[in-house]
Amino acid sequence: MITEMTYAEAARLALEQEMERDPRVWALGEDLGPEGGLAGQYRGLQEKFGPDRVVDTPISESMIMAAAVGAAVAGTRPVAELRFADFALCAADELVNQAAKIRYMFNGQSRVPLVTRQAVGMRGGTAAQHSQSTEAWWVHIPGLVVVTPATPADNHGLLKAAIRCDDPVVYLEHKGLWGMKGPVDPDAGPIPLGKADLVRRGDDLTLVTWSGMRVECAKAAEMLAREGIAVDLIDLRTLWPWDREKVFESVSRTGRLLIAQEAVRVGGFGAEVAAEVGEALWSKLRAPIRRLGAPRTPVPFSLPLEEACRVSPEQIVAAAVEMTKGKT
Amino acid sequence: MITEMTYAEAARLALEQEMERDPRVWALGEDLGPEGGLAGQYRGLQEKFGPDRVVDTPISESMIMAAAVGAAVAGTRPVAELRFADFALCAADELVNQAAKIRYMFNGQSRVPLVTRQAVGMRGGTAAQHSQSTEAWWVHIPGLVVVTPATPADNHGLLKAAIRCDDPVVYLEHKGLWGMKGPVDPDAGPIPLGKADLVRRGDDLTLVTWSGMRVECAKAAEMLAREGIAVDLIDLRTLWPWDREKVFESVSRTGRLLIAQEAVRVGGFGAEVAAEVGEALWSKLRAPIRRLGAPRTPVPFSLPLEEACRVSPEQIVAAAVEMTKGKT
Amino acid sequence: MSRVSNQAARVLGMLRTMHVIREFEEAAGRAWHAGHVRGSVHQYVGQEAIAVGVCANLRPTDYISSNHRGHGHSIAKGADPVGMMKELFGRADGTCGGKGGSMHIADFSIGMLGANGVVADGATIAVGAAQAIKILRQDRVAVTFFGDGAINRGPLMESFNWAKIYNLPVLFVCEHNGYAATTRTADVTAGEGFVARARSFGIDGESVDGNDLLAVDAAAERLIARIRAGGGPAYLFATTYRHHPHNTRDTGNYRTQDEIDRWKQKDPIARTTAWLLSQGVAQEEITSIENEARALIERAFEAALVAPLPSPSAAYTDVQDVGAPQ
Amino acid sequence: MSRVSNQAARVLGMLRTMHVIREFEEAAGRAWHAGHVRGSVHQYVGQEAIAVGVCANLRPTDYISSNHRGHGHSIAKGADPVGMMKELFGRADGTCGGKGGSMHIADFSIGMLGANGVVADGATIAVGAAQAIKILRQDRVAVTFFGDGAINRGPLMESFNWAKIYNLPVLFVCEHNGYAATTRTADVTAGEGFVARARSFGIDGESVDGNDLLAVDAAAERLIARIRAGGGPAYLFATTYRHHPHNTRDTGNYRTQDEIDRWKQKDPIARTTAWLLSQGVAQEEITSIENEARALIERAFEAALVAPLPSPSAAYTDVQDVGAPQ
Ligand SMILES: Cc1ncc(C[n+]2csc(CCOP(=O)(O)OP(=O)(O)O)c2C)c(N)n1
Ligand SMILES: Cc1ncc(C[n+]2csc(CCOP(=O)(O)OP(=O)(O)O)c2C)c(N)n1
Ligand SMILES: [Mg+2]
Ligand SMILES: [Mg+2]
Repeated sequence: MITEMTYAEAARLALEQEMERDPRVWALGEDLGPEGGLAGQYRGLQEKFGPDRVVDTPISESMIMAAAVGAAVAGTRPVAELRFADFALCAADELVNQAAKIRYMFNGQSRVPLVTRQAVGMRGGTAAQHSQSTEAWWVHIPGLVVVTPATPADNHGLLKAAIRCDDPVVYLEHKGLWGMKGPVDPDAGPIPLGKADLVRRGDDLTLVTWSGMRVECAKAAEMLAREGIAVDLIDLRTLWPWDREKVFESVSRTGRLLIAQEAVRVGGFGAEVAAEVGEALWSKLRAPIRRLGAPRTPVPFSLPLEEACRVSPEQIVAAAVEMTKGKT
Repeated sequence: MITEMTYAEAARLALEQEMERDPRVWALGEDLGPEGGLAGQYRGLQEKFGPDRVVDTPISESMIMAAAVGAAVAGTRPVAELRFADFALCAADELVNQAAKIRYMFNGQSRVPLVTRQAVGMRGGTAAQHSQSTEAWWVHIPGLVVVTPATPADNHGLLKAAIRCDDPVVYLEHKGLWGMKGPVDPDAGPIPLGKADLVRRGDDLTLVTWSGMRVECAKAAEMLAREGIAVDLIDLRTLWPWDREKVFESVSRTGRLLIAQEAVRVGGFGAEVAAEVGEALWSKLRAPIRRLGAPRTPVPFSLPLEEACRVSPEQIVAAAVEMTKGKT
Repeated sequence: MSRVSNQAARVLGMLRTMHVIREFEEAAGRAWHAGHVRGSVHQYVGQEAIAVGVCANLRPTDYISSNHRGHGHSIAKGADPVGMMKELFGRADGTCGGKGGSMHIADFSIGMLGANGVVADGATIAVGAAQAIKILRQDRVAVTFFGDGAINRGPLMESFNWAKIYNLPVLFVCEHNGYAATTRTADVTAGEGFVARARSFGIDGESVDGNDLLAVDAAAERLIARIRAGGGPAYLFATTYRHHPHNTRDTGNYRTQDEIDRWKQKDPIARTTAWLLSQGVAQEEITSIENEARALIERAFEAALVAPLPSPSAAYTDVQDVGAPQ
Repeated sequence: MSRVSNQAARVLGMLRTMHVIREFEEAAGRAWHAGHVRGSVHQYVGQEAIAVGVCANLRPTDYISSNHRGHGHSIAKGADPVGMMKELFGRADGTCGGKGGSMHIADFSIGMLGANGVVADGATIAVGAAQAIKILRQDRVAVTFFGDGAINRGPLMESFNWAKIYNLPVLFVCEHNGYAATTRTADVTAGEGFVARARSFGIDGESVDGNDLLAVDAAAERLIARIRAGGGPAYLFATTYRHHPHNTRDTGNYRTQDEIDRWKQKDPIARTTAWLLSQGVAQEEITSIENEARALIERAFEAALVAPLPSPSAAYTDVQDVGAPQ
């Protein structure tokens, strides 16, 4: 029965269901028990499953990730909570040099079925060390799957899929979405990894996005519709692998691609999408592909500064309008 | 007087000269004294400047980077040797969350004039944990300068520039180039950061590269010349900031851009160049922009596997030939 | 004042700073709850004696570094509370121009190298600063403040080894308040904790009641003198308690009211006040100090409320010289 | 054999393994210098008693993890030297299909979870494996081997805390050979080193002469029994020496010939041999073991030389299920 719940609650439910389903699934991280996670996404799970399966850890990010790696190769399916994506850098070696490479280096003798959750994005003044959007790094690392849910239902279904995945998954929840409500079918199964969500249909322009920026894009698409510009809004949901098929089909139809991301524009994942589409659909494009993203600055604290680093619906609209000028 | 020396010797000379010039410059890392660096690039410097200015450290990558950060804000100019770029991941937090953000977060009260040297690339069977090319990560991080020297002369002049830079510089030497010989003017000053090197001129196609791949590109350009295809070969040298001007001028002229990198193609720096050029020079392109890079796999050990992950001159030639088919 | 001892006069000065910190923190909390401050605020209330007792033994040229709970350290080292309050309010003339906020306050003019949003990283940076002191042959020391939660992070442990092998002039101040966010540190800390670890690296120091200002001051004096004399790194382990939840977003429901009440009995300000009275300092003098502190922070609050916000274009400055955003 | 004690028979078996390791390492070194092996090779010669003495007390279901100097640990745990030699030669039927090479040998079929190219990371992974053992309520232990250089890495120190607070079944084996690559570890290690650090986390254990096979075996037996009984983590600190340079690329010129010679006097194989002779084991028996080992490794070498290389397309397999390279 479809229920209204928040993005955080949906993830909590998914984890609870997966832990019930598979006794090998467990979670570890700081403050999971007493706090229940930054946004309550672990609330009650330690009471239910005990402190050996919902493990409160010391502030030891390297060991959180390494324990997950070791426990994954030894037959369990850990969910390693890193809280802020920024702190996950304290465990970059364990994630990149170990989790991502073990299956390959050892010729498939072992898989590394772990999920690492790393909250990304700005949330009202979280400033330079608690706001980064780091997806581009992980997409560049062979061996990793990268998932960026943007709705409660997706945070339910994609977390299930991530936990059932036999390879390491970097699961990036957006802090700004924790409180967002939406319909979730508690009985729904996993959402296949690598499948984008076509949020809205329109033939004038393809707007590709993921994570928190989906919200701004939906607003922009609405505004554009009022101006007579119909966009295909695609939420990629999984960045590696990303749904080339859906994006290519859409751009083949619209001839125009605009990519909007919250992360720093330079070297962001949008560049990969732009480069790939630019190469594959060269002859079908009616306008240059454009990318919107944050300027190459750390995230500032004060509101007007933070806003100067955010991509707004208005900017998306302006870019789309420019791209579709004189559209045929 | 111009002298023939190796890439490693050129860097050694530059560091020695900078240490003589400025008593605030010092170096730290593992095995700098007894070993003189992986390729002798620190040889003799500890004898000359003493163990407080050429510091042998424990295996403590976090502290190597953090000490450099702390010592940089406290008035010195450290050169933090991380040996392999892979191990630099053990210090990703200190580099990204501290070095890169301090000047900004503190509103310019302090700068962080450090250089971190991280050898990249494959060198004959170095395998998954000693072979990564990580430039794309650092380019994505606001606050960092990213330098990738590819010749002895550049390793001399760019290291000088990096040491004199007031902001943190990620200095990526390529392991495969250590032994490469070339002419160096020992009295030459720093090479300006952000200026590409036009290695070879030709109007049919622009071939953009950096780091170790410059060698393969030069071979490819030679082969292409024999087939009547003239390429502009551009070695970017600095990836952030990169020389948009030179690349744009070239592509405006050739109408064709091929990018070759050793790093994993997906999410690599080549995507940024492709996306930027694709957007800015849309109307001038005569063919889709193409990128060559490693497949999205960890680096394997055995020769035939490693070769399957390398971009070869033959591949570059094949792509260039395809792109220039029926050239006008 | 003339009738009290030199020691009492010194302590009175420290009490003044403690009051400023406490008023600052209470006002910051109110401002956050009123929506004037973005992000979150980690209050130092209850721990003031540590920052104040240590920093009273430092010179302006000495360095300190701090963590997420950094307001007290900054004020104790001499940062201007008005500029700091403006920073919390995200104002253009805040200590960091509004770019940093509560967790990223630094004031290099008085040797405050920065609060830090990453647990333990302030400490590792201080050790690096101490290495610069050594290389430049300066007459300075570096002091770093961190919590009992930080001691399980590898980089901090690397920093103990590092400070000792290079014999660096650094004081490690561990503020043991029993909690790392919502987790009891006793539950996640093996062995006897910080002191045993520091000692295993050959680092000596002292353990004090962190709510006893005089004890902190005296221990810091001894340790800093030893460091200045070239004795190498030392530690100060101070047991204390934070009166408030971890930060303004935290409910604090993992601690009993009883525990909180017991610790409030040991409030460092009340204890310092009692001592001063016992030394013959007049109650009025103490009250006037308290009032002054309150008035100062009220002015800071008012000033912050009306100070101008930064212009959006400031977001693009001071990133880097080469390759700065257009 | 029938006339020697059970103990002597056991030691004879261990000697056999030590010889296999030594022959393997010498052959690997020759193969590298002859250009058959890419990358570099870190030889275990001189340290064999540690791997062998410890692993003799393990079951096939127990786990070990290792570091860059991992051949000895793998062989001691039961990995096939022929497959390993083929791996060093980059052959398709090497232990890891030629994908790993010398520094990345794993054999999950006998509980060998992997050598490791990143110092200390093998240890942190073993601690994670021990956590899985606890969660799955299995009757296994995990053992990790690391060097004296590794003890200054933060993640390893985090792992001591971690193993202790969760009471995990893990044995930390520190092989103290005096050097981290070309650096004397005494110069960069503060305090009394590994044992003091482990103890500061409440971890107990034993220190042994790592060149004394019987001492290693006996200590490992006691410690592993205690761990199996639920006693939580323990350490084994073994002092030893590597006869060869750090790896095949290293010149080794930071050590004096005198130092090397002194340590060669304490060669663990010679010592074990002497002990066996003193126990009445016949010289011929020992010689035949040695010859067997040599023959085995010669066969491995020959087999590796002619084994097929992997096909290039194997480079693209076993990356990941979802999103694998085309
Ligand atoms: C590396 C890292 N991990 C986790 C956090 C989240 N975090 C912020 S403060 C804190 C607790 C710190 O406890 P302690 O060091 O005792 O300082 P206290 O808050 O008690 O003053 C945690 C876990 C962080 N900021 N950095
Ligand atoms: C994190 C990391 N830093 C540096 C290195 C380079 N390195 C490889 S082995 C080694 C020395 C290790 O010494 P020790 O742990 O004592 O082991 P031993 O070689 O003596 O067996 C170093 C510095 C590495 N592999 N990983
Ligand atoms: Mg605390
Ligand atoms: Mg060693």
